[in-house]
Amino acid sequence: MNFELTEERQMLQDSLRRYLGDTVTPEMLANATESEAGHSETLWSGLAEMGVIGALFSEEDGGFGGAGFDLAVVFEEIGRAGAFEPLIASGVLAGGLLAAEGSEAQKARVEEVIGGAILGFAHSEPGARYDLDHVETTATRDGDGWRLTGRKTVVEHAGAADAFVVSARTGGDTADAEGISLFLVPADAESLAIRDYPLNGGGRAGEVTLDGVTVSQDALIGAEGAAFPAIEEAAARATCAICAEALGLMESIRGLTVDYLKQRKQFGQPIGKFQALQHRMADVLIEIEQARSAVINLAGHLETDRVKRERHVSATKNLIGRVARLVVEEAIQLHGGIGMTEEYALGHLAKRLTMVDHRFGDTDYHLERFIRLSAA
Amino acid sequence: MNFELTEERQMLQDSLRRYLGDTVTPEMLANATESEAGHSETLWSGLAEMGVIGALFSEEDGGFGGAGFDLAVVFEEIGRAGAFEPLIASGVLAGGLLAAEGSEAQKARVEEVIGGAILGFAHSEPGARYDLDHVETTATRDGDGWRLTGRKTVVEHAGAADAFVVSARTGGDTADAEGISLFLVPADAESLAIRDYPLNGGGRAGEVTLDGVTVSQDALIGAEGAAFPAIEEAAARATCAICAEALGLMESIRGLTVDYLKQRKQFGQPIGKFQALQHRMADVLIEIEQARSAVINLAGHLETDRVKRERHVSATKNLIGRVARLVVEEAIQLHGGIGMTEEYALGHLAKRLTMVDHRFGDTDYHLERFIRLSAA
Amino acid sequence: MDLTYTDEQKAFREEVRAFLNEKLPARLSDKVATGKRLTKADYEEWHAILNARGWLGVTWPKEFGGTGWDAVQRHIFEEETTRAHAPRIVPFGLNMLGPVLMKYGSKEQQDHYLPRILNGEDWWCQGYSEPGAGSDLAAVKTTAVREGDHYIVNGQKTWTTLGQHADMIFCLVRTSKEGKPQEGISFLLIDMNTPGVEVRPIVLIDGEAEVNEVWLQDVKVPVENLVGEENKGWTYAKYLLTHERTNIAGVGFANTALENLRRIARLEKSGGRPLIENPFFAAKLAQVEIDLMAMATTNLRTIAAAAAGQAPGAESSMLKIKGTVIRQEINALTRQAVGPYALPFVSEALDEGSNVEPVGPDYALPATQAYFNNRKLSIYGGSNEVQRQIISKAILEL
Amino acid sequence: MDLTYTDEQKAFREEVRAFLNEKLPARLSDKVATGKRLTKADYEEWHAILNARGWLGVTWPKEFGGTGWDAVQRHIFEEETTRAHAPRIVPFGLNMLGPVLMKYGSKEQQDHYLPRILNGEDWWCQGYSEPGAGSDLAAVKTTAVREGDHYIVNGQKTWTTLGQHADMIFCLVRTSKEGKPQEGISFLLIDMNTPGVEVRPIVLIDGEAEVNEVWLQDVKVPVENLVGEENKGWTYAKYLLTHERTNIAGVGFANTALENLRRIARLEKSGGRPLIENPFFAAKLAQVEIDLMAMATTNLRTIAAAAAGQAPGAESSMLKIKGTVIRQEINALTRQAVGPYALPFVSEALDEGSNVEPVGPDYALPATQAYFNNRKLSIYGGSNEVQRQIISKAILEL
Repeated sequence: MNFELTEERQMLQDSLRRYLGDTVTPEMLANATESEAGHSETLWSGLAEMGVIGALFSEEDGGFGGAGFDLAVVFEEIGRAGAFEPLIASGVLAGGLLAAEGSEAQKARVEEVIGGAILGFAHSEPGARYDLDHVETTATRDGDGWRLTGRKTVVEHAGAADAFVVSARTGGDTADAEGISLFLVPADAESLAIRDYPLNGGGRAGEVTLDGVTVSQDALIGAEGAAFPAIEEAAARATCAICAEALGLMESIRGLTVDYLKQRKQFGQPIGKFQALQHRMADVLIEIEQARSAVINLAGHLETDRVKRERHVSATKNLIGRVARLVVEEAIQLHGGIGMTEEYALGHLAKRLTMVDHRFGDTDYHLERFIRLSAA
Repeated sequence: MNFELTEERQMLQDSLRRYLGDTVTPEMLANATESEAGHSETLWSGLAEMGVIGALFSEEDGGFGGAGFDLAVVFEEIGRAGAFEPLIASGVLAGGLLAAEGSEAQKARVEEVIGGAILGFAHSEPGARYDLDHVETTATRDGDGWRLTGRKTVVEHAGAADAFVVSARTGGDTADAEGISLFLVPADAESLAIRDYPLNGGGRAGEVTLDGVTVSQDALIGAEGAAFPAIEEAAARATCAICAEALGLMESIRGLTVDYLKQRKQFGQPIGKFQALQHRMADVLIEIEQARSAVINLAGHLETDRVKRERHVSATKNLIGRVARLVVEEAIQLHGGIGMTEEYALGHLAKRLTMVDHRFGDTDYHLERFIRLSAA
Repeated sequence: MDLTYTDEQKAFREEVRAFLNEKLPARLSDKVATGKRLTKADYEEWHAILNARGWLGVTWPKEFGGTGWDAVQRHIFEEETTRAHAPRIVPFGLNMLGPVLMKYGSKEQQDHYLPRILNGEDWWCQGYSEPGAGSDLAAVKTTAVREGDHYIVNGQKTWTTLGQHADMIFCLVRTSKEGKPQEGISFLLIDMNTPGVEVRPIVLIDGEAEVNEVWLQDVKVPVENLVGEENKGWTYAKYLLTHERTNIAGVGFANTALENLRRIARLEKSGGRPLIENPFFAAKLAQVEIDLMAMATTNLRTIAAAAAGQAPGAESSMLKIKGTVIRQEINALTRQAVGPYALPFVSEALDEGSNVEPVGPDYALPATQAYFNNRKLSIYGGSNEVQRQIISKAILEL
Repeated sequence: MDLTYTDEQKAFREEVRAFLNEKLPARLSDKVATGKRLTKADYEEWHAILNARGWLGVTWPKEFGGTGWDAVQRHIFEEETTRAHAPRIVPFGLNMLGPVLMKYGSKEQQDHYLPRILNGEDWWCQGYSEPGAGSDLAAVKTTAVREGDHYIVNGQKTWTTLGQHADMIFCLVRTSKEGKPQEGISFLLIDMNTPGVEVRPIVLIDGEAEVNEVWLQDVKVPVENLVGEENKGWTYAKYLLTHERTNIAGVGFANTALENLRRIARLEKSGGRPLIENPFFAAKLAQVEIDLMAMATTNLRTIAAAAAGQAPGAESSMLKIKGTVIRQEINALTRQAVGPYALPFVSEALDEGSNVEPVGPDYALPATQAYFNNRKLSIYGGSNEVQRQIISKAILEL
């Protein structure tokens, strides 16, 4: 039993924290959302150069990490900075699926991803809500290749992606785990349309419409109709990432709030001297420590068998969702009016932390799933 | 719209509050639970003489009240005093059922009840939990009469009752609403056994076993197999009573706690000067006001159509359950160690208030039921 | 005890309902119902319609052109207008300044300003809060120095809601530094078109610019714009704050928000079933509905007491806290209900006549915005912490 | 980062498990598992079994006859003993007085008392709290006046857990009224058989007499029973209080209580189905389990830091609060689970060998009692309010 970071991870954490602390500013984040890319190209190439994207992949896949605790270290720092680079979309999801399931030729793309090329994961669909097996998009045989038709929704960083890993049904019914296949589709493929837009909490996403997009046989990733287990595992890793990101956001929000309690005076004294506020802040702190432990639990169980892993996925995402709401609401309340403004640093962090509950399944979704998995 | 008590009810409230305030002592309550009767015979005859039992019945049934707000007034005061006389068992339930469904001959018993005779309502069974339609006890034809076999559980004031209103199945399956009948059975009937015992929160109850108890045809109350609607309505009235009782308990607990906060000194000042405790007590107060409104809602809707009435039954019982837990736990916590002792007045009130959630359906039971009734 | 309305009250409700049926433009109620942005013209249009019927001065006595309604009538009007998705009445002139002028204003001020509030000539905004003061309103730093027939005003106000539309602002200003902070405050009416007045929008976390900073630099204000006496402004300010607000609990808003949530939860699917049938979601929905049922009665109890002439006390603090907690919980559930579609932020889709389509259902962005925006409910109008303090002192006597 | 135990630690766990399998009497574990009353003899029996193996002085170094275990070993031992439903080790001699004597006691005191704690000759109890003092321990009023070779002690102690079984009590007494309240306190060991010592039971709301008042009237205590120096008792008292407690989070107890709750929820039926399948109940159960999973890791993080030699800080305050909240929530759910059978109070059924049957399932009364009894968790050992104060000062620096 050991809760210390390895020397390598400690170095990664230190240098990443330093780099993001030096680089990320509120203006940079605001501009990034407004930019065509929907993220900061400066920051992205900086992260790629530092090897941060590589830290999301195992050595065998050309990276130098890839374990749960690597994700935890990277994303806690990303969260602390309030950044929203395509690390999850390109690195954990699309890149991770290529690394796990791709042919030798497809795996070559992983190296590009590690170098900073951006892939998107076009999976979620209208009506799917958070169900990973809800795929209506179809892929039908078309000569030697495939023909993809369907609509993908809230595809993060769609506008910046060179290509997409697209899920489509080659068999089974809408909500079957069986029958889902993955395809690598260039973003500029004919009959593929993207409507892109900004997101609450920063960054951009897009609606991706496939209106009979044709791809060749070698676009298929992994075995036909058998992609669900890989998708679920990639989503588990993405959930670990976003939970660690949430933890980082909580830490920054906690820092801002405690500072504010010390500086802000009302009725003649710092408001941090008011006992009612002290006790509430103490409760917030306790819950953030719970969140930290929950992230450790998930990171430490990403590489175990499916039921155990997914039980931790749902336990951690549920706890993070509850703590996030408490942290956001208490931080804004303890700040008062200033905490409601877009200009003050809290605004962006609070919105981003709130939006964590709308990604990869919310608090209730995972509570229900945890119960189901526990009964199994 | 009017939230003032009528003059009669105001007088009832005043005199009842005065009487109970003068009469009830902690010793009296402790002795009552230990006594064979399981309640205070002094108090009971005093209440009967004051006409308090009569206030639970309409004029047409020989009383002088019987509406929801009459129950609310009486039971709020009972709760305030922490008393546990057989008002619900004998007055609201058994007596109420006789008044509503009984033959002319049976209705004569209502007058005795108003005068202080005690009837029990032997309805709940092991395995029923809070379901009113779960009746396994059977009544089979036996010559001109009936033969009752089954087991009734936690029958309140069983040891003190002269007779029981007993529910038994004359048709249908265990959890059917149809097929339940009511019988008036003397407590000393042959083959009827009572094991009686004290209750958490004061008073006594008993396990009532009917091992082939024979009763004559005129023991049947109301129409054969059609008793469920009357049972449900009686339970609605009992729920109103116990919710009002809970409100009275909350008020007494609030009074004790606020007094304690003012008197108790720690670290050199009254603990009521600590802001964290002030804010928590303010929240408790707000919730008690919610409880008061919930009791008014239920009392004001007892005489409406079934779905509306039952929706209020479940809404109010749910809210009372949640507030009761908050009030009990905060009161004990704000008191500290002294709040944990049987000797101090809080102990009895806190236990009695806690036990409200175990009578007539708990917080979750009624939440689920409220949802079902709302969808209907 | 009687939970039903009198026949007169029922008839009044029918009258209000008929009026709304006939006069509330569908264009406006659609915008309110779907969470679209309301323009200044929208509010003015609705005010004019109400004024034409004599129903704009809801809280005003008849002698000043108001309705003369009692607390129960005001409550019924509030219930019906929110249920019909009418725009809210902008409160700064009508519910805040109006009562102050009626009680403390000069005859000239009353004759001049009150009709202009009703007929829409003046749009008022509020100059109470200052940067860094929060709920400590007595910490007024903005100064007004008398020079001949004018005050010269310098300072800064903040959280001025809809100040961007305003012609006039009522301000707390410091006219003396002697004695306690409360003793040197005056209540001044300032024309927003005076040189030196500058309005700067504050964008809130919902992305909207509903509130503003108002900068005052050497602003010349005629002395006749002083309300009441110099240095007595704190009295008027407190009167304004404690002036009975029929709607502090926000029951009407909560009911409408709950109805909207139910509609969304019937439309959204979770695991193939309507979200409203999901037991976890249904439990939270039922819980908040049960809380609201009780609070609505607490609110009616207070209203009935007010109609019977009892002064509202710290009960309004209880209603403020519980009311905001309930509304915020409904907002949180609504945000939860829209699922992944809480993410897209397509602000243009909220403008009337925009040809930008929302991403996902059209109720999604307003749901998210309402969640963020209504965090303010527990902060403004005396934060919930200040209200707990009031309860602790006034009711619990701790 | 590594969440798994080392091979040595796994082997140690197996060793503990094997020992419990072989040596823990089924009679005792049955009583613990079913919530029956434990007698003094039961505790003594279990202490003796542990002592025979050298495992009674869990927190003691080897030189004093203890195990010399590190924090992780103690944690494993705790996990396994609670899982096996072993009686708890009575902590007053072993975890409280023992460490104080080792650090501040004289050689004579160590040689005399420490072996007697291990071999069961002395049953110790605690004389810290006084009536009306609560968490303010420095408010000691009990006086000890030196007269020749003795102190004459007068005063009253309260909340003395299991004092009815005790032979000895360690007391905070006031030996000086000079200076700050903390400066006149001494730490005294008192034989309970001395004339003037009287123990009166306090019945708690669960109906049990677990705690006592101890009255001290002109009690003659030999001066050699003073620990350390006169008027320095506050230092020793604080050492005792802040002395690392491996089990402040109560993870083992929480796990056992959760297992018991699950068992009950599988047996109880609600609407014809096992209660555990009711989504409302399942949601609460899952929620507390998820909280416990996280807290168990927080606890391990603290233990790992302790094993690595880091001093535990205000983290123990966080564990105290979260640990008690979780255990109390499990207790509340268990009370809820037993339904109407929370009502019967058939106390005799809890005595071993009693021929009185419980009403309803045998787990019902212990469930209700545990709910009431464990309200103490957030009160004693420094109330949760005091812990929040510590967090606010020590970690948040507010």
